[in-house]
Amino acid sequence: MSISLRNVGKTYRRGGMATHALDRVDLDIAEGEFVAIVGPSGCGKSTLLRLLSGLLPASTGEILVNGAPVTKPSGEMGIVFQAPVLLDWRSVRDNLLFQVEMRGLKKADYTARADDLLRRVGLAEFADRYPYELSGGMRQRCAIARSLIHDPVMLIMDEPFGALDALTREQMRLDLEALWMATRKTVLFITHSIDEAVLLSDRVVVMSPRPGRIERIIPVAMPRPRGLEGRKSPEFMRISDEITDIFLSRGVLTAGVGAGP
Amino acid sequence: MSISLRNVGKTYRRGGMATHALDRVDLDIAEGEFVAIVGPSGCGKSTLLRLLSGLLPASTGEILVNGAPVTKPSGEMGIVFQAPVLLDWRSVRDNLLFQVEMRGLKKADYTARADDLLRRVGLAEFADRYPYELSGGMRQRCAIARSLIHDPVMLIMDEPFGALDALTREQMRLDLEALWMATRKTVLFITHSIDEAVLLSDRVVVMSPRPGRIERIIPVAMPRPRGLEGRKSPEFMRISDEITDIFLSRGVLTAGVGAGP
Amino acid sequence: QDKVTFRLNWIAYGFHTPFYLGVERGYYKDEGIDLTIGEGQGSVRAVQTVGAKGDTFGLADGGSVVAGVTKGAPVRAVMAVTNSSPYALSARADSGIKTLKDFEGKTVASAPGEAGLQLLPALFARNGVDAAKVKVLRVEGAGKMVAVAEKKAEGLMAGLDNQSITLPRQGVPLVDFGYAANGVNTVGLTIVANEETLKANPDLVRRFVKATVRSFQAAVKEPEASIKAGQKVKADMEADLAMAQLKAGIGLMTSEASKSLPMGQFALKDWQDTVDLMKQYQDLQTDKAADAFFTNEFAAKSGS
Amino acid sequence: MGAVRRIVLDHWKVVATFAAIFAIWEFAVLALGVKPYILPKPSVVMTQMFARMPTILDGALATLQPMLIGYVLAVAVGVLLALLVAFSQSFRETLYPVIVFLQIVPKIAVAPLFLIWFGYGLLPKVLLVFLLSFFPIVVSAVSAFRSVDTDIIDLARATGAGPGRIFWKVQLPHALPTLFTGFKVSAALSATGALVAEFVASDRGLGYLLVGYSNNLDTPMAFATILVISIMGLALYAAVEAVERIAIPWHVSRRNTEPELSGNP
Amino acid sequence: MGAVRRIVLDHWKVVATFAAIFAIWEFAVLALGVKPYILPKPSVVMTQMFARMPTILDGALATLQPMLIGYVLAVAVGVLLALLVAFSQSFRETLYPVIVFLQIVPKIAVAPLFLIWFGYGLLPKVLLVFLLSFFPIVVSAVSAFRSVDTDIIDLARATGAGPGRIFWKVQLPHALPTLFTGFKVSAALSATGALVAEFVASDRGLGYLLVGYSNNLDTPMAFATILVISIMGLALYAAVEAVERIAIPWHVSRRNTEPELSGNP
Ligand SMILES: Nc1ncnc2c1ncn2[C@@H]1O[C@H](COP(=O)(O)OP(=O)(O)OP(=O)(O)O)[C@@H](O)[C@H]1O
Ligand SMILES: Nc1ncnc2c1ncn2[C@@H]1O[C@H](COP(=O)(O)OP(=O)(O)OP(=O)(O)O)[C@@H](O)[C@H]1O
Ligand SMILES: [Mg+2]
Ligand SMILES: [Mg+2]
Repeated sequence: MSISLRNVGKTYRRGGMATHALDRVDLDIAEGEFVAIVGPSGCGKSTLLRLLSGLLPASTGEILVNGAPVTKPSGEMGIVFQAPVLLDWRSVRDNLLFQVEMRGLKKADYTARADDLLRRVGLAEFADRYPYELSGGMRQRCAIARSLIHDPVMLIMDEPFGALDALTREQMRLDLEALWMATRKTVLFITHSIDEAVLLSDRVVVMSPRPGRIERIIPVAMPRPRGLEGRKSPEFMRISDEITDIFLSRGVLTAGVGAGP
Repeated sequence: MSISLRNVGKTYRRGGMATHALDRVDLDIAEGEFVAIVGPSGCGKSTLLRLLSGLLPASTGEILVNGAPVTKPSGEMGIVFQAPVLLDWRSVRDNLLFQVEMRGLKKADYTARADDLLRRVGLAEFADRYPYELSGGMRQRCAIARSLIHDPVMLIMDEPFGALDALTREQMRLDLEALWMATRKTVLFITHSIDEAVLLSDRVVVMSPRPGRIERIIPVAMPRPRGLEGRKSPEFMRISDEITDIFLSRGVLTAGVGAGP
Repeated sequence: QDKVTFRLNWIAYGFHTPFYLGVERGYYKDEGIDLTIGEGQGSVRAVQTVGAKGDTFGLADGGSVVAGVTKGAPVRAVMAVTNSSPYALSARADSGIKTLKDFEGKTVASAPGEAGLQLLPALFARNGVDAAKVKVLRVEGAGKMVAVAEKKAEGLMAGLDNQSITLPRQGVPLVDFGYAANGVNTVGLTIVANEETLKANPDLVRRFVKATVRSFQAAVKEPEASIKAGQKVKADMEADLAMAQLKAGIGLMTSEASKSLPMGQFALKDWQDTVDLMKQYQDLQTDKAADAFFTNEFAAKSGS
Repeated sequence: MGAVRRIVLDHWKVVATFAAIFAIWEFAVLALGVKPYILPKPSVVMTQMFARMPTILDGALATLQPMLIGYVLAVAVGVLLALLVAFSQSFRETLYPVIVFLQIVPKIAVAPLFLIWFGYGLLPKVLLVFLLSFFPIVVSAVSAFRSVDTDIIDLARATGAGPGRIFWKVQLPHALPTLFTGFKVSAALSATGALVAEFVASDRGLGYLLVGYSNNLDTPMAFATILVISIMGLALYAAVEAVERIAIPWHVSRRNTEPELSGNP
Repeated sequence: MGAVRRIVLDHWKVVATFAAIFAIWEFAVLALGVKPYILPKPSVVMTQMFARMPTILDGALATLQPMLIGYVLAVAVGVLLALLVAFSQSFRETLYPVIVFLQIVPKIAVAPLFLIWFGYGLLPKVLLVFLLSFFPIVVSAVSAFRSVDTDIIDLARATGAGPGRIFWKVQLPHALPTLFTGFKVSAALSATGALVAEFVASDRGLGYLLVGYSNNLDTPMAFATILVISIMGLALYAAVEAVERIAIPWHVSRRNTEPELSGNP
């Protein structure tokens, strides 16, 4: 699945107020490519996800998936939203199978796969629990498993590892890399972790603050698998520093003062 | 505000199922101390927060605040929950002032402070927006500002910076440190970031997986402010490595395989 | 056998039992009529359903027939069941009311919109009562009786075959001032049929009237048998009460003007009075003559 | 703002719909030759209504009073009962079944008794309107109060606030959308309530007029009366809806999220 | 499991409450010397009821049919209408006001017309029950269908599923709790509906019996009839609640989160 964004912009309006979230974004993602997006909070990353997936119409410009304009969600993507968005009334397993049911596939064909995915994300014991019985990180893992169950050709993930502890996060990153190497799905990966972006992607898209624009696109030419050792490669350091510098150039960190009296 | 946990345990039950979330936790937090908690997802950190704040009764053991057993929420704490939990029907500013109203204080006395806090977390422009108009990170910043508006004597924060980008996160850390140094509030800080835990706290509590126990308590004897440079100190490296080792010793990272076919 | 439905004017009570008696004894069958009797929800309703040909025949009081016909319902009264109106103004026996005049300064309970209430001014006018001095308390159905029993009102708008029997049985004896007996008569219960039926099948009407007259004659002779026939259909019909109702109804079958007529026939004067009273007191607007509402054609032919 | 224009536009459609219904009705009566005592033409109903406007208006005024008082009572008592039921287990186990039973007992059957117990004035009418319309409020309020997210309740409790304040600041606002469905259903019932009360006991009001008209087979006037009481009910309903619009501008169902559900025009 | 035991315990309290009410009633009638035609003793009501059981049962059977059919119709049509209103803007702007108007028109006033139009059979009764009870379902269902979280709708839409599937898998389950408040209110109304229908448009059933009994001032039997119709209504209500319990085990209001709101026993 290849994706092209041409001069895409998005403005949210309510009453007289407008929020200019995205401005003139041009980006091409090739079939089988792994692209990471980093950028400050509120720069329009989640908005971009919603535009790409066809959930929201762009205000300007054009979005093409495999050359055809996106008008509505296609169901070919696996999406991890920023919030877990689990269905209260379904058990953890049935939250995974939701994807299957919504696509009109046979549940029975996927239950084994669901249990396997749950095992991989460490939720095997919790398959029959309800979302409110999960911890924050467990919910997020459930959402990740859900995005994979129907074996989508493209993955869009919005900070999928945000609520995970360092170790689990590292493990999930390794798993994702392995998955990608095995299947070469097209992946768009939104993250706040510069490390993660560099370690996972073929290219890192760095965005500027609201209204979000593409500041720079940095190719990552590191051999795969980058695994645990990736952090030690000079290429990793160079790119991480480059991204950090872009961020720093925008706002100077102040050895700030807490809230007043 | 000082806190003592004596042999505290918690088991969730539904029907015949039980989840043993916390087991025999003993911990003392002195007045004015900054304690960080790290531990794998699902180890009971959020549960601990709910016990401490009086939202949930412990199954076993005893929790003392200033020597008195906790029976119900006291309102003296500032709490950042893991999810932002904003009130849909209130504007961003009014979400902050919610704390004030719930404590029966005069709203008018706090509006200036609310706007000041919103400015500090970068939401000044959004004071009159509704929660659904915020990005994930913006919601979390709103929740952080909300926990501070009533100038509580103690702060309990559950992954407050989880949804923030690297730069904002760093800035918020610096702000929190400055605030603490200026006011010496008692702080309990739950995080997934080992860096953050070490850079902020007087002691790091490392927890083991479910049922959650305290694995080790590591004092951090680094001078303050630790600021941006803290990461370079040898003490930081030593403690970070120690914590990472504890984590690693529990589960070996596998250069995993993605979800099956 | 013609299939025929007959709509009563009310829930089956004592005075309806002759119809059941007729069915039981095969009087209708003898006339080639396979009769189904349905209980009803008031005369107005019976006129409407017969007018809309939902039922072949119906039981309705003269006032409802007049109102229906003037509003365009294609119906006509084909047989008199009671030529006297059942309306009465009744008072508690212990209220000290001895004459209609005594109602001045007293309270009377009545259901809103009741026909008897609308004609009350006529009753008062003809008996020299100052209507302005009588207070009317409006309450529906059972509430009306309870108001009297509870002394919230001294009198009530009663039916001689209804409340005038029920209340005394609950330990509240009454004195009744019948409208008919006090110069305000309107036609009582009549059998109504659709005009179209009259034209298309006059023989059916004749046979129905004939069987009905026979039924009532039998009931007058053997009231117990009539009640028994009723009880067979309505198991919880109370024999005593039903008997009292039947007797009261039988007492209303003739009027001053129809005394000498055979059972089932109307007197033109009664209809004339009905129309005149309604014009004066019930805002009736019609230029139809009194004989436009009924016919004696069938009762006369079937008369014994 | 577009809101005003939108409301006007909405109303145009509504007016058009009703006009169409009346037209069809008029035409059907004409074409099928329906007799006026069975179903009068709307044009006749209107003419009659305007001809006897003073009588009708008098009746309407008399009916309005118990209808409004009864409704307000239903809202107040309904919400109160819902509170008791929602927040006290013992009330839920003892009082609620009684409330349900009270609702289910057909009030119309016991109405005459009310007269005897409470006299013949305004009180029994108000009570009937109240009894006929309070239940939807209780049911929806109970469900609303009890279904606040536990997260939000935790947030509120953590402030140390008492249950009263939590109720006012959290549960009530959260419950408002559901609460208003109850208010609206009740508003729609209160016109019927007032009418029933007057059927049973009254010497004025629309219900009283209606009984008279139907007894005299004056179907056009009966329809006129029904029309007027319905308009009164509609007005109350519209008022409640207006309050709803003001009270809950934030509700999801009112956010104009940009695209509607895919596949819907 | 504890559930069964809890239900039994619940019912004990309910039974006790009703027993208490009956006891007070009996005692009050005795102590105050209330006349039986005003308020009979419950013991008398019971005796009379059992004495004339066959009649009552006959009537109950006759009433049950329109009540159930009408209710089922109300549920089916109500949900359908709600769908149209919730998901089609043009329906919302044209159909909804008509529905509201239909609800507000006092059915009891138009009931006699039904009788003329549809005869004395089952149809007018079913229609009346339907008309009296469908509206709460529509209102609550519209509100329920329209208030699903946008997040959840996005999740559903992102699967590429059509609106039909989104409705079945997301909106309907999400709406169930609110939907059931409508079902319950309607269930409670349907007994009244059946009774009213029989008051004005029937020649059998409990409503019909009731008219007769009150006309004869047979208050004990009138009360017995009211009791029976109420019990029928209650049974329907309980059945709907049972279905609710099965259909939505997940709802917040059913989770037994450990402590209740602070400050509540
Ligand atoms: N309300 C609840 N009912 C049942 N089980 C629960 C509930 N809340 C939490 N748990 C269970 O308790 C355990 C600890 O949960 P908790 O939320 O405290 O974890 P945590 O340390 O905060 O994890 P995370 O870092 O993922 O947020 C988990 O196994 C979870 O499934
Ligand atoms: N539904 C909405 N209505 C109005 N404004 C919105 C809406 N959603 C997002 N915005 C605004 O658009 C901008 C971009 O939001 P978005 O959620 O895309 O940011 P983001 O890059 O994902 O941020 P974060 O990293 O904090 O999640 C923000 O300023 C936000 O306030
Ligand atoms: Mg985002
Ligand atoms: Mg947690």
